[in-house]
Amino acid sequence: MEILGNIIIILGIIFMLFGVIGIFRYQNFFVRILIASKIDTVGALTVVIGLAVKHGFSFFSLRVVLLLVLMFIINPMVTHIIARSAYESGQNIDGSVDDIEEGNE
Amino acid sequence: MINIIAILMFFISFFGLITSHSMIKSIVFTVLMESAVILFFLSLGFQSGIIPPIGVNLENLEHVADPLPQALMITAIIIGVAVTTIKITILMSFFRKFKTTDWDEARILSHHHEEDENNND
Amino acid sequence: MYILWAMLIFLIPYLVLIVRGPTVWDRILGMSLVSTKIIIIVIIFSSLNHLDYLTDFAIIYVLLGFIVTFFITTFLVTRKKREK
Amino acid sequence: MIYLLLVLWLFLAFCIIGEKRNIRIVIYLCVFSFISSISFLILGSPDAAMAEAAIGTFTGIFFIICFEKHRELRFNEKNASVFSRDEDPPDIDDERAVQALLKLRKKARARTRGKHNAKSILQRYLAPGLFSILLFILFIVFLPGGEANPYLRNQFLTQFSEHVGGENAVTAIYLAYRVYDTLFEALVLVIAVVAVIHMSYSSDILVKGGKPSHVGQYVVVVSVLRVICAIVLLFGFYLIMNGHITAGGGFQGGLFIAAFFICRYLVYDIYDLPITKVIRMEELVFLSTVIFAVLIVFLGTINHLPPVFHIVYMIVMNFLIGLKVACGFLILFYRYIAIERR
Repeated sequence: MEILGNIIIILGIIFMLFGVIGIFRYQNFFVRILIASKIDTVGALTVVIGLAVKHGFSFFSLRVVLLLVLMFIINPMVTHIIARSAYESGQNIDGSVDDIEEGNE
Repeated sequence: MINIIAILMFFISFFGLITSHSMIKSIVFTVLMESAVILFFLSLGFQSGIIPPIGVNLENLEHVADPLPQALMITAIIIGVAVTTIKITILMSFFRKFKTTDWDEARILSHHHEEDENNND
Repeated sequence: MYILWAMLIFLIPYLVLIVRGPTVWDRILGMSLVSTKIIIIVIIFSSLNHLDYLTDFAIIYVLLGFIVTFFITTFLVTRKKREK
Repeated sequence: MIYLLLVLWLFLAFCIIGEKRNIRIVIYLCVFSFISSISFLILGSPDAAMAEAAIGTFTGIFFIICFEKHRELRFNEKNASVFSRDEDPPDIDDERAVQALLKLRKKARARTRGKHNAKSILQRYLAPGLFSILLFILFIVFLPGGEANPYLRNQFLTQFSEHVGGENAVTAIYLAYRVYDTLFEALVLVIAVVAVIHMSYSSDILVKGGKPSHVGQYVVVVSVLRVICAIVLLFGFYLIMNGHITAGGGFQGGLFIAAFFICRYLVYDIYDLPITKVIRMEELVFLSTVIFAVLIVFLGTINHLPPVFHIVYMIVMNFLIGLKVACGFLILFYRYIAIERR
């Protein structure tokens, strides 16, 4: 059980590593957020599942499963609202920057 | 060691507070100073492997964190955010009146404003 | 224990993303990523020290991170609409 | 481990010093409060960490409302010299006076620009920097060293269970040993609410109507948020009810109940709560908190009660404080959203 859990956790860390490389590799924002969603959902969920498996059947893993359900609902939604609001406020798909920040002087 | 970091943080935000042009940044730095003070109080008696003071039979009292500063700091956090809201309200009223959030401009503008009022009288 | 250090080291590129990122959306994305990493750090911390009640914190960070991100993005979108 | 987190913490503070754009400052502030919260947790104080996380959220929300209004006002000013139509005229409602103020401001801006250049770097940054470093060194030198006296800590840790009951020493301290701190904190919150109501721009307490914020457009997100709403409210009540057993308590649960109303605002995009009734309710809850604490703790009744009633006292007190904090933050949030966002 312990070895299985460790394997799953290492798999999740590898997912996150790919995400980190991808964030700094691409220039377009929408490509970057596509890759970052992999970290946010797949990587995090895999690590949490690995921890639950590592602990076996206990009260702790029950709570972790509750957290897993919440993360499964919320994390894709966070990525979705960021991408959608970026699109709606004029971020171009082809990668040119249209920043809406402004200084306070 | 942690208390030295907290004091360093306090003076970094102090530096930011007195050098910033904008009033908004000054308010942000007061928030930062607050969390530095909270960290200083919470780090009293820290050692590695410390556990929170929760549970009926706390064995081995050496490794339990001090509960008194924590109880004080919870009230400090809530008071801090209450004061921050008042600061933001004052800032917005000031901005409505003088249309600026820069310290230097505000000084000149309020000076002129007082002169005008005196002249009107 | 190794995974705790891995998560802590993963925090650094995200902070770089927050500070450097060319658009404001990159910064918001970095914020949500940092909150996810912190959730995992809390779970590992509670499992290492056998403190079960600390998993409440993970739920707190999930909910609060979602609310903050939604609030900021909503305000940014409405700002753009209002100015049009 | 904690040192790496604290180095990141200092790094974020340096970023805020060098940053000029408001929205970035809000994002840095949110990340800053997340990192300080996890540092508090590792330092062994879950209650303070929980309060800090919730407070970081609320501070970020208040700041972003304020910045949006700030930016909108500046935008209106840039496009048209008159103020926007759907807001009340400011204190000076004569348009000529407004024009005069704007001209004066332009003059002031020109003067300060000259001043910024004229002021040397020495005066602007080096002298405050040296002053800060000097104060830092003074603090380090005169820092009290030596072992802390663990007498009070051991006293609290060994005896809170029989004196007060419950399993959380922090809750026992702020509900029984040091209630006056809690009462003072509730009083400060009442004063803050009153101050915000009376110092903010509009004079009427209840605001009807207002601009719609187009929140209801994300159908997917809103339907998820409806589920999350219920979880937030349930979690707030869980934190209040379990405050004496695990981490949590009145403050944190109250903040979560206020967060439920923020979610409600985000879902339905309305601010139609009867704020005057909420204010009246806050006053009543504050009074009952004070009376309850005086009756049970200050008169010494708690020493004669059987241990079961100690638990009842803690739950009721946590519930009252939670209601108080929830009402306070609800009023603050609605005040900001209704007044500053009109």
